[in-house]
Amino acid sequence: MEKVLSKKAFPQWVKKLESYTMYLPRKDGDFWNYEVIKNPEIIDLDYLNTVLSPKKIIFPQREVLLEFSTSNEEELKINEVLPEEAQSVIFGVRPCDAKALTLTDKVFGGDFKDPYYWKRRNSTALVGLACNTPPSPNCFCLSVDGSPHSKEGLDILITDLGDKYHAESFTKKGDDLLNLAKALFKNPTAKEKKDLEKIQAESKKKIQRQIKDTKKIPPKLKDMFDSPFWDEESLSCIRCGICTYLCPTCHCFDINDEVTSSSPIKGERVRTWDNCQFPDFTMHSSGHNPRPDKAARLRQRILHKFQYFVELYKNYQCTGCGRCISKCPVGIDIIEVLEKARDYGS
Amino acid sequence: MVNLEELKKEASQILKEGKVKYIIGFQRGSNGLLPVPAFIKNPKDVEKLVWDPTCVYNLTLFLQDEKRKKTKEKEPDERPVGIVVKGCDSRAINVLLQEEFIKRDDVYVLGVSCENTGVLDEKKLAKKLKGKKAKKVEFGANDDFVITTEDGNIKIAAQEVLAERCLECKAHFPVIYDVLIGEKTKRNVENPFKSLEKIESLPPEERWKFWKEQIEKCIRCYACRSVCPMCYCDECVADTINFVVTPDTSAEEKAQKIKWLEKSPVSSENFVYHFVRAIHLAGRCIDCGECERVCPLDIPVRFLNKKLEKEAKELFDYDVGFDPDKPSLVSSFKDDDPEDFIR
Amino acid sequence: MAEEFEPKIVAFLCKWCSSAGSDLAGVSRMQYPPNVIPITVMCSGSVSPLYIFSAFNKGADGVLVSGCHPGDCHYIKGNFYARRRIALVKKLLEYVGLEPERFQMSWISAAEGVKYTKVIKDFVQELKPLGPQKKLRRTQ
Amino acid sequence: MDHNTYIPKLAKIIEIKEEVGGARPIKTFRTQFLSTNNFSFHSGQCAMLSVFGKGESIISISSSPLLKDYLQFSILKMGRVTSSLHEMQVGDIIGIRGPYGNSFPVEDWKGKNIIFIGGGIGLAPIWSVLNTALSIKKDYGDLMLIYGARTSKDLVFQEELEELRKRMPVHLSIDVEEPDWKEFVGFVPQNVTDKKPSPKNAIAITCGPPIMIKFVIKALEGLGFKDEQIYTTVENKMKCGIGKCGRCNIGVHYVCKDGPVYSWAEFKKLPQEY
Repeated sequence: MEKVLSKKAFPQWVKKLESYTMYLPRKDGDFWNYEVIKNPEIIDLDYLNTVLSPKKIIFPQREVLLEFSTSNEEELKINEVLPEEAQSVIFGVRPCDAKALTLTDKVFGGDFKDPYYWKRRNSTALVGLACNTPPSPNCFCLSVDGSPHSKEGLDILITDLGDKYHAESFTKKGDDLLNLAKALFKNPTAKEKKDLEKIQAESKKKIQRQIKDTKKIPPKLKDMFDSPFWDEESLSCIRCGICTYLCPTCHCFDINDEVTSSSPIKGERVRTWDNCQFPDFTMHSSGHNPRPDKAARLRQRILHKFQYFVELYKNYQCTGCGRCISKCPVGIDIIEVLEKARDYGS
Repeated sequence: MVNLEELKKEASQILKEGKVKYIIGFQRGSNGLLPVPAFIKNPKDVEKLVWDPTCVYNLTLFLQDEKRKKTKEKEPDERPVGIVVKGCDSRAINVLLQEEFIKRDDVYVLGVSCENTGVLDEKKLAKKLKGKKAKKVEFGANDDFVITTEDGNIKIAAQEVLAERCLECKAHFPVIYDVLIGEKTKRNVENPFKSLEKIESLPPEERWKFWKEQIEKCIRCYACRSVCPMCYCDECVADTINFVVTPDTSAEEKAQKIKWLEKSPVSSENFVYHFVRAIHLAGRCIDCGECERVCPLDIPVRFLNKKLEKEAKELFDYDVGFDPDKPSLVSSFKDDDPEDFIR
Repeated sequence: MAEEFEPKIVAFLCKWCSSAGSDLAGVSRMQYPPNVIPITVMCSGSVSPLYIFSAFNKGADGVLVSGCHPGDCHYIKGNFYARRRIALVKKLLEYVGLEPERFQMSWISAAEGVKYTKVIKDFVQELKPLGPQKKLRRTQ
Repeated sequence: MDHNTYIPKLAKIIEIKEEVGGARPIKTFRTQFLSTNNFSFHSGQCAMLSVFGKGESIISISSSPLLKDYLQFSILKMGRVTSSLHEMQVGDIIGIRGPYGNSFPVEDWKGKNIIFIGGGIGLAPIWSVLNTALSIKKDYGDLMLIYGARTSKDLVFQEELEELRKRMPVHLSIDVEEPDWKEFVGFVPQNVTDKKPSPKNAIAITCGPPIMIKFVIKALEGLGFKDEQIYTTVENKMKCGIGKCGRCNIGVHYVCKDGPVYSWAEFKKLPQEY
């Protein structure tokens, strides 16, 4: 379904969707973050990319898996805690972040479907915003099979046409959202369709960063496991978790028991994000650590994204959002690391 | 004015003479305005060294890696590491010496004076430039920065785009060095704790609201810990395995280790982490401001450290990082330390 | 009618003075409120700030650190170190907006059973109007 | 999405046997599910055990899948969870989820001779497949066990091993000499070389500390075993057990899901990061 909505009517549309929990990027100091919309009057879609991607809504950093307790009779009880199935809409999802969710879908799908993830995922509609101008100077989606107006993973893609939005729905979830405010939407004219094409073509040209010959990287990395390259590249790494926590595709997690009472025992089993850059991530109880240093951990991060994931799911585990580059405390640049690896020894 | 060529010459010479095993400095990166750390072994590569207002990093952080590496080597190279430091960074060296984390012979300090200015706050600059992209930032002749943008050069008074900590810096020049590049320019800082006033003057409940909002944002990426040259503990209460495990560590030891805080990034747990970080840096934080710069969520963590720096000064007349031979803040006391708060 | 709020106080008492002082109060059958969870430590100087943060994290409404009077420390200087450290912790907690009344330090000797009961009584009285400490407490 | 694999089933400990004392104690636990048992598994698979309030730990199942009465786990006291398991009593409740991972291709091995090679607690995962092979012994050729530990006190399943001698050759070893020890003294790989099992129509399964596995494989290669004839099981830190939490991977393989059982032919192709 392809429609056009005047910008002024945007808040009205949002108002019509009141039965949904709605998220929109909101400015907080110098950065943007997704928040629940409280007042639809003061919303707009003019924003840079958020610090954390919508991953944090679908796969929250903290999630209770189950509760456990012993009653007075010392009987142990466990209680499954699934997220509430609240119908939600996330507005303004950048195409790279939407694509990232199609990648975490692969991880949380497969033989064991992750019920916590899918409860949220299935009840959430993603309304994307095409990047007419790149929201970050480090955007490089074109190099990893993405595009600033890709529809992958989205239910609706909105494109800013100046005084109006072009909105295209690709799924039933998307159609439902448009149908709730039918009167506000018009069919696009031939000129508007042409404008859209023009904007899309131009948006690609505005992306400043790229990886050349990305395809050559996975086979090259396969032979670089034992290379001293990783020692050199990781010299300035400080072992923080920014690159992976901010990554829209990173999905690693930890499971811990949080006890609120020790006698009688009462508590929750909680899943939290975890991070392959932390030393204790892979450390065995014995103290043995298969990835003992930052070189091994940087290698894991790069290989996971550009070799292992490619072998497993035929996709890069990177959508080119540029967060890890922009926020790395010491300027480690994944584009540079990959290009150096591609050319290493040749 | 600091002469970069002088720095390069010195660096090249000590490498050629074999005086140092390598030099940690700044070089241009592949992305953005900020440089990246350089680890230079070959005298030829000293050409890569840069010095400009974007050299924000406190490179003394990398002395931790050096030390860890050295303890693993059977026959370590005992030569010092050359390291480029600013005034604040040099105070970190003093603290590391004071705590005997390093020895004086472990480092060859290439001190660079910030003279009348300091380093850049990228965010302040971005606001000033209103969307224009800076390509290069250099020290100007009149305590200003020269910014190269797409449409030519702009001069901005350094004061307007300096990092907050530079505005409150007590010594713009290295206080310990083997070579000093630039001059020991004295500048009077009226109130080195001025930036704290805004929060301090809030009523307690407002202050609580402010900090709760900030600390709640924390995603526990631990970048503030990782970037800190003083956070060199092998064990940290914040980690799931919060101590060094060897094959000899017994199961009991591991099982009985207290889990001081949960991994969940909720207010109560985040506060424990940030309190521990702050208190552990009391009398040790040299205010390089790196913790705050790297925070992806813009949590003003520096204000926690700065507050304790202020209290150390006011209650105990303690200055951090000026004298490596002085006992540290919390391993010393005076008979007349204030005790009006004690019953 | 709602029951009156009874604050929970975690008290770190040094073994040589304050803990002995509390024992004296006990064996002398002095009356004082039962709100204290005493934890005997070897010296007030051995109280890590982490213990204090942890006590608040685990739900203490108030925390007390108590040691020997200056000059009386069994380890000569332990309480002097404590004095400095606790001052900093107190400033930090107040800075983020915790009520100053919630964290206290005292000097109580082995002979000061009476002082111990007074410190506790006063502490409880000051905590009551504040209500439960929810700011730093782990949500349950 | 009918089944939530993160929710463990509750099980009661019905028997605890102290296998090894001292500083590195091992206990064997037998457990029964509180509700009906529809837990079916294959030899080599693991289960995620819960001590509620302490957390979870992945443990290989050491009983044979042919035994339906109980599940058996032999557990070395190592960290937080295993320490509290060691404190538990008969009647206490734990959680079990799984089974996870792949298993030994026992069907493919029918008619072959099998050599089981274990070190220390590494006998536990082997014990399941050994007992399966033993209970349908007619389907297999000659069976042999080579097993060693640091000292004679560190050997697990001591009573069972004595019983086992009646049915198959059992070669034990300890690392350093002890009075009254009549069998091999030295490391397990040396014992393998010493006992010279024939590679003809044979499969060798080895499990133990990483360093032992490495040298056992060398010893087997020295005896003429081909890569496809050697099997091993690997362990890594795990949290989810289902290939999602991201920490146990060796290259593209998640040990919890794609392992823990590997032929040396497969395993040697993976990056050596374990």
